[in-house]
Amino acid sequence: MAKMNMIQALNSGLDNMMERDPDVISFGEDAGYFGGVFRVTANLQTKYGLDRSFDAPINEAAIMGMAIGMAAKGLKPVAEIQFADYIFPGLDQIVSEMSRLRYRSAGQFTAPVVVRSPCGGGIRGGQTHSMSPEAFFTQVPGVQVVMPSNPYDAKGLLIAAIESPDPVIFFEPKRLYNGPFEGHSGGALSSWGKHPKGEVPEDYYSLPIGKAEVVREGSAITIVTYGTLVLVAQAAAEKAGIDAEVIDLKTLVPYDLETIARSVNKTGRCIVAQEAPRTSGFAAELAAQVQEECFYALEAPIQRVTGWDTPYPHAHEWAYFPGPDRFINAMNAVLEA
Amino acid sequence: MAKMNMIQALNSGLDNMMERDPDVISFGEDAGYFGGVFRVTANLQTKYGLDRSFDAPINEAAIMGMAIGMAAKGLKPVAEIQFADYIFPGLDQIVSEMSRLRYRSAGQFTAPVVVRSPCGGGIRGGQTHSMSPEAFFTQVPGVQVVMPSNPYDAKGLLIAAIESPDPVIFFEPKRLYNGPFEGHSGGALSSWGKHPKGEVPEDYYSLPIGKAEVVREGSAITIVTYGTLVLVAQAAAEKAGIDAEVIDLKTLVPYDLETIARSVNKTGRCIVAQEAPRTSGFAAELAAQVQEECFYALEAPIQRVTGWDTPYPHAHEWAYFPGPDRFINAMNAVLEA
Amino acid sequence: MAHTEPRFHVPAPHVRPGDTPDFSHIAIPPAGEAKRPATDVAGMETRDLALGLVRVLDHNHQAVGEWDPKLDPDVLREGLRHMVLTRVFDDRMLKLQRQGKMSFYMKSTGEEAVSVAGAMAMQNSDMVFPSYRQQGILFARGRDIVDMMCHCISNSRDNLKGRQLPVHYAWAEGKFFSISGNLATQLPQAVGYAMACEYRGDGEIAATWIGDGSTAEGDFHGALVLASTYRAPVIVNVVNNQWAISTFQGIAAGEAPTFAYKGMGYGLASLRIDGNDFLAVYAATQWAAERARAGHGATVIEHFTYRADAHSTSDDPSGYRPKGENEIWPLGDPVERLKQHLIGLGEWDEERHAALEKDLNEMVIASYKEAETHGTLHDGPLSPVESIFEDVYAEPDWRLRRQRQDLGV
Amino acid sequence: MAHTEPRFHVPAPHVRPGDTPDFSHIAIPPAGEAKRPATDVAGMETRDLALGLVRVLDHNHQAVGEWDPKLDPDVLREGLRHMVLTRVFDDRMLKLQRQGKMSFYMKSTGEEAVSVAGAMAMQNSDMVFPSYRQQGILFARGRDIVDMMCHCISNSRDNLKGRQLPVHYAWAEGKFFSISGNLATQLPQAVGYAMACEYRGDGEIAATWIGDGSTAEGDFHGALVLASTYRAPVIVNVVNNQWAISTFQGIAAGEAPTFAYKGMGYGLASLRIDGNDFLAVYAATQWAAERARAGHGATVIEHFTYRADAHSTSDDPSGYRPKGENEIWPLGDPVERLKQHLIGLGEWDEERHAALEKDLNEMVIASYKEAETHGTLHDGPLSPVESIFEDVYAEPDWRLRRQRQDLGV
Ligand SMILES: Cc1ncc(C[n+]2csc(CCOP(=O)(O)OP(=O)(O)O)c2C)c(N)n1
Ligand SMILES: Cc1ncc(C[n+]2csc(CCOP(=O)(O)OP(=O)(O)O)c2C)c(N)n1
Ligand SMILES: [Mg+2]
Ligand SMILES: [Mg+2]
Repeated sequence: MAKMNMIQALNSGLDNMMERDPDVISFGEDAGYFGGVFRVTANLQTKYGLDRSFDAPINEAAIMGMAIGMAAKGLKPVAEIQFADYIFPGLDQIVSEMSRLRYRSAGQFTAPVVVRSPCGGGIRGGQTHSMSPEAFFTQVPGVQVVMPSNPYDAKGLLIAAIESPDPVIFFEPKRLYNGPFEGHSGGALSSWGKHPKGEVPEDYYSLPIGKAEVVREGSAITIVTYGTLVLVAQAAAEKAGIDAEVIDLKTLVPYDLETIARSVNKTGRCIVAQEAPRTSGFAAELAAQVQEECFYALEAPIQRVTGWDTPYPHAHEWAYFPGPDRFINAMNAVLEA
Repeated sequence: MAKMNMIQALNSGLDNMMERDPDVISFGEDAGYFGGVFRVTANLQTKYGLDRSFDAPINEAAIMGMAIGMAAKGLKPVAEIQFADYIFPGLDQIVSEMSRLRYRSAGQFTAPVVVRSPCGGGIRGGQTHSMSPEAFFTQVPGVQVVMPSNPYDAKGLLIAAIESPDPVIFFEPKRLYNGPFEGHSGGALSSWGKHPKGEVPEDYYSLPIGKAEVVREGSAITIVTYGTLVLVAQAAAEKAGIDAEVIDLKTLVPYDLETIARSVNKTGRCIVAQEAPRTSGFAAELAAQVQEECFYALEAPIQRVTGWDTPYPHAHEWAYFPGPDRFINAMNAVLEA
Repeated sequence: MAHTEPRFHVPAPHVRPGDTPDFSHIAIPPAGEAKRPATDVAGMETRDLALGLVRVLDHNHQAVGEWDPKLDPDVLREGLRHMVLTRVFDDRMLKLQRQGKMSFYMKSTGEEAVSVAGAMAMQNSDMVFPSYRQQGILFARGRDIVDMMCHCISNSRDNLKGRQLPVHYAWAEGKFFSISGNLATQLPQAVGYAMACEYRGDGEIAATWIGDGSTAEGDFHGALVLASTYRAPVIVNVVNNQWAISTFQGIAAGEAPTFAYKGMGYGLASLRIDGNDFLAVYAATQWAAERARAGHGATVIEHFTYRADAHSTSDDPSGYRPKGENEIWPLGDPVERLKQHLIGLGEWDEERHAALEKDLNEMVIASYKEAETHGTLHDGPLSPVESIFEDVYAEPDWRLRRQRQDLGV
Repeated sequence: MAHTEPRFHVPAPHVRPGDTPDFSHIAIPPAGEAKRPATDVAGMETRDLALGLVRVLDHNHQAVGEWDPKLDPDVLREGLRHMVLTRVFDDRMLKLQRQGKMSFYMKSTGEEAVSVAGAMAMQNSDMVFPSYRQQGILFARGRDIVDMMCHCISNSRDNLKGRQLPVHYAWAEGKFFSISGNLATQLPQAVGYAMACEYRGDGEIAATWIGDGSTAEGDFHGALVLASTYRAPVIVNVVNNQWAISTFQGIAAGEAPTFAYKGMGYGLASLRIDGNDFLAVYAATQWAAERARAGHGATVIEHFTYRADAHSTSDDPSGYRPKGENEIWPLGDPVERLKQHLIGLGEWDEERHAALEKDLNEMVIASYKEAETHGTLHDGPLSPVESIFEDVYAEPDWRLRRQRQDLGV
């Protein structure tokens, strides 16, 4: 066991897999020699060679397409999109190709690519370095969508993603790269070293895709979320002294409905939360499904805690970010309902 | 008044606007000389010249980018994407540029482009000529999303879209181009000429963006949907003899929550329906919002009637398509709940 | 209302419906003129070839010049057979589509040399990433014709389980990649695959095909950037059949002198060839394959040809181009040209040709009969309904299991 | 574990950190050599210019050859002033960013001629679609410096209401389009805008700038296809500063001889010029603008330059390239070269230059003081919080009205 931040944990996961399997290769813009602008792929080129960790041209469609072709030949490409905001030029290759190759060829060809991309705000990145575009992918049959909230999960899930026979869109909440985050803009950055999920085995291990985790037990209300907001929700419950159960989804597609339903059937109240704009975000899917699944257990409407229906502003990013106060307001509203 | 099918109605709307406003121009792949593979832009080149109705290269990103630049200069571009399935190469220009130009420039520049695109299945188009990708757009702050279900609305809304100061993604359910459709694969195509909404004024008129319409009154259950499924839902209610109220949303963003809530508060039961795959589709947004808004009026869980979480199959498209039987099953389930 | 003069330039073809077909503006250099450089030539040195037109068969149907691949008559006859079969198959399928037997069809008439000679000049172990108009490859690689038909009528034997539109074949065994309906997406995929071949060191290469109109897509550029940067062993075939549905090639080409010349911008070896000349296609592909296999990187080949028929069964070209163009198209018909070449060599004759056509026609008709024994689109049997939930993922997750239940299958 | 030899080709720069800086592999033709064709020359005729390097200022800082734009010394002094101001501004903003006054900054050090001379050779009524490294245009067009700073510190006077990252300016009055964080997207937009200029017939044109790395994007290709097809009056400037963050230009270029040469694939006029030579940039832009305005279409200009500093304040180049490269970069420093040219002309001297630098420095410092009176990022005042709900649409719909209420503002 070692103390790792999320960057180190991801790097370690890549390292383990590249060591174990010569078919695993990693590439992306600035992801080769330099090791990525967030250093997730640091040292891999030195260790595994120019052809297993290399720089790609700035063309996200080409990066996705190249990865698909390599995967079709049996390699296991792990392609980095430098910021999730920049995944859109490559979206067609994901939506129309990667996701459907197995289906349209009736299993003759597959494209088990892992697309790694840092997402989310809270780093003063402005509207083009802050997006959480997961709902563009959760609606695409054929891809799995993963978003961890801590170093331990990040490594275990990345390894599982690389081993998955299906394409995986793997979002890394960049606000959590260097430390946990409780949603207070001013608050000093705490360190993963002090967090139990900052304890990460150096060796190979994997965590199941499709399994959520109850990260805080409670009986008054269920909060279902993923990524950065898992920590924010926990902090908000703590701060407000509300007996909230917090579920870290980890996998968005396929999401762990069983764990969610068990909790909501117990608490009778539910909040679903996402950092992305409100309308048509992934929280809508969760709310739609939970009300169908747990209708008779629900004592209050499911509330959504989300970003606003605006681009991510720069100066006022804390007015956009769904921080602890928005969680507390929502919890109070749901409890009072 | 004339009898028009949806193609003729759209063509007439374009014609009216090009006649009234020299800044309105139309382009797209095969949309110039030939007048579009579905003939929506027929005769416009002859009438208005090569520079107001022209063929574009096969590059959807370039088409969107060109439209943005033209709009920034004050023109009113109406750009056709030949099939909604092919909008993805242009998605970045829509999500990152068109939708945000007003915001990021604080109103100094705007891009009021209209993006027209035929969507939906039921024409044996296979997975790449059948998509309903509206939920990729409903989550994008800064664009409006419209989908009419008949010739009269199509023309009035297209004119409103061209006049909108905001970008509008205008989806045309191609299954309805030539006639109404009740969801029976084998059924003979009936004609718009016999349908009241096939009566279309030849002159300019516009319908408000953001307003839904109750197209069938009822008191037992509310069905909220848009596009092709509006007709299917009506037919299903008719067939099953269920006193369902059917709401044709027409505008998805911003959707008419008031009309929906009024109905659900009356009926106490609700179905939301879309042709797209189930997970994270636009119906999830509707369900999430309706349960929040009308929680205490709801007597049963809101059901979603949707396509499956698969690509649109070719041979078995009627097993994928949410036809009348799926509506009837859902209505019965909601009524019995 | 209309300005007489458009306020910005919009290119238009020389002739439109009602006009007399006319190709006099197209310069056709004589066969045999083009030099054949060594296969390790620097990409930039191929400029003349990118601007010229490699032709082997002259107007007397004789093979001339450095590019003559000097093929054995058996190989030529095999090529002729595949091309005739491609045409016969296409013609039959069109008829069947018109009879309502399938939802859609796309012919490759006039472009048979592009796919057949291209496939024959490669190894069968090389992966191909075609567009929807290279069915000739399947014949060249010996795909079972009944299987092809079963796909086109989406019946129970369709190896794609009825999931794809007709002609969107996929055939892993024959190293024929799954055809996408989305244009140009196969290009960066082909490059990635080719890089993986080098990574594996198995001596395989990849080839891909794209239409003139589709070269405008971003993926065309992205693929050439990749191919150039990583020196990938891939052949990028641009099939310039001069039309993209109703849109003439000038909308994609703009002021570009040729499509091959686009390859020069990436420093890639680039050839423009007579796409209706079996020998030219064979020779150019052979050259590019040798170059790729030897580690000298990618080649862009523009096949100059003409889409002799409609874009697809959904299209009627009489709305946008004059009738009769194909008859005066100066590069002629690829089948006829190879046939005459073989006759000129004394290796073929009209009788044998007529017999071949007859045999293949009968074979195709018989094959279709057999195909129908496995079901038809309208009356089935099709692939089982529940198969629509398979292959979305390696294993269906709870959503798909539930949905299958909901459908009651 | 690592193969000594990569199994496929991955280009790498000549030198890496620890190595001695070395540009000896770069051929620098003498100034004055390039021919200046008429502005209506066919695009294809510019091949030598696309492969060469248009240079006006020679090693003695004298203007030589056909491309000398023969500018009035007043114009040269104005250009010098804008370039010095750009640099002084950049340096100050970097310091302020290091002090935490703004979240982010991007300098244009070493590339000032590209933007300043480019802007000066156009009309102020021509729309520019820059990337994030052409702030020089703003100085050349006389933007208020306090306004620029207010944007960079996102305070209450930021004309973008705090919505954009610093340096992502937008200034409609100065015909300076909104800068996007998404690379290359501005290119097809610029072409569309230019087409609309022709449509309007107002004699305006458009120009856009893109980095070497970003030319790999599909939008670069899409824009050149459009520009070529519709003969749009647009100037596409490729700023080849040889780096894309940590990635050397070879990853985007591959085997392409130059970035300008890419324009040839579209039949566009294409020039490769010394981007650190104010006169060359001015002359090339003037040529391209005249060509565009006369209806002869677009020009691609590769500005060969060197990114003298870090990519942004988030970057440290010592991790990927040797220190000291800038000092030996053979095309020198654009400010120094224009200064020496003016001195050689007897129109400038060291004292005046020192005074200019001092004045501009003081002006920038004073401007910053004034800017802070309108607020700072950390202590405000900022744009009112409720402004985050404005300008999403022309009018906020019910969702935004509700959300504003939810936020309680
Ligand atoms: C991304 C995308 N955009 C548009 C289409 C619609 N479409 C299908 S074929 C075609 C024309 C293609 O022409 P070309 O590339 O010349 O190929 P050809 O049909 O001539 O072989 C178009 C526009 C598509 N299939 N995919
Ligand atoms: C679509 C997109 N992909 C990736 C990025 C991240 N990114 C920002 S700047 C940059 C490098 C750009 O290099 P270049 O085009 O050479 O411009 P320069 O910074 O040298 O001026 C990258 C990869 C982005 N902003 N947008
Ligand atoms: Mg074509
Ligand atoms: Mg650069």
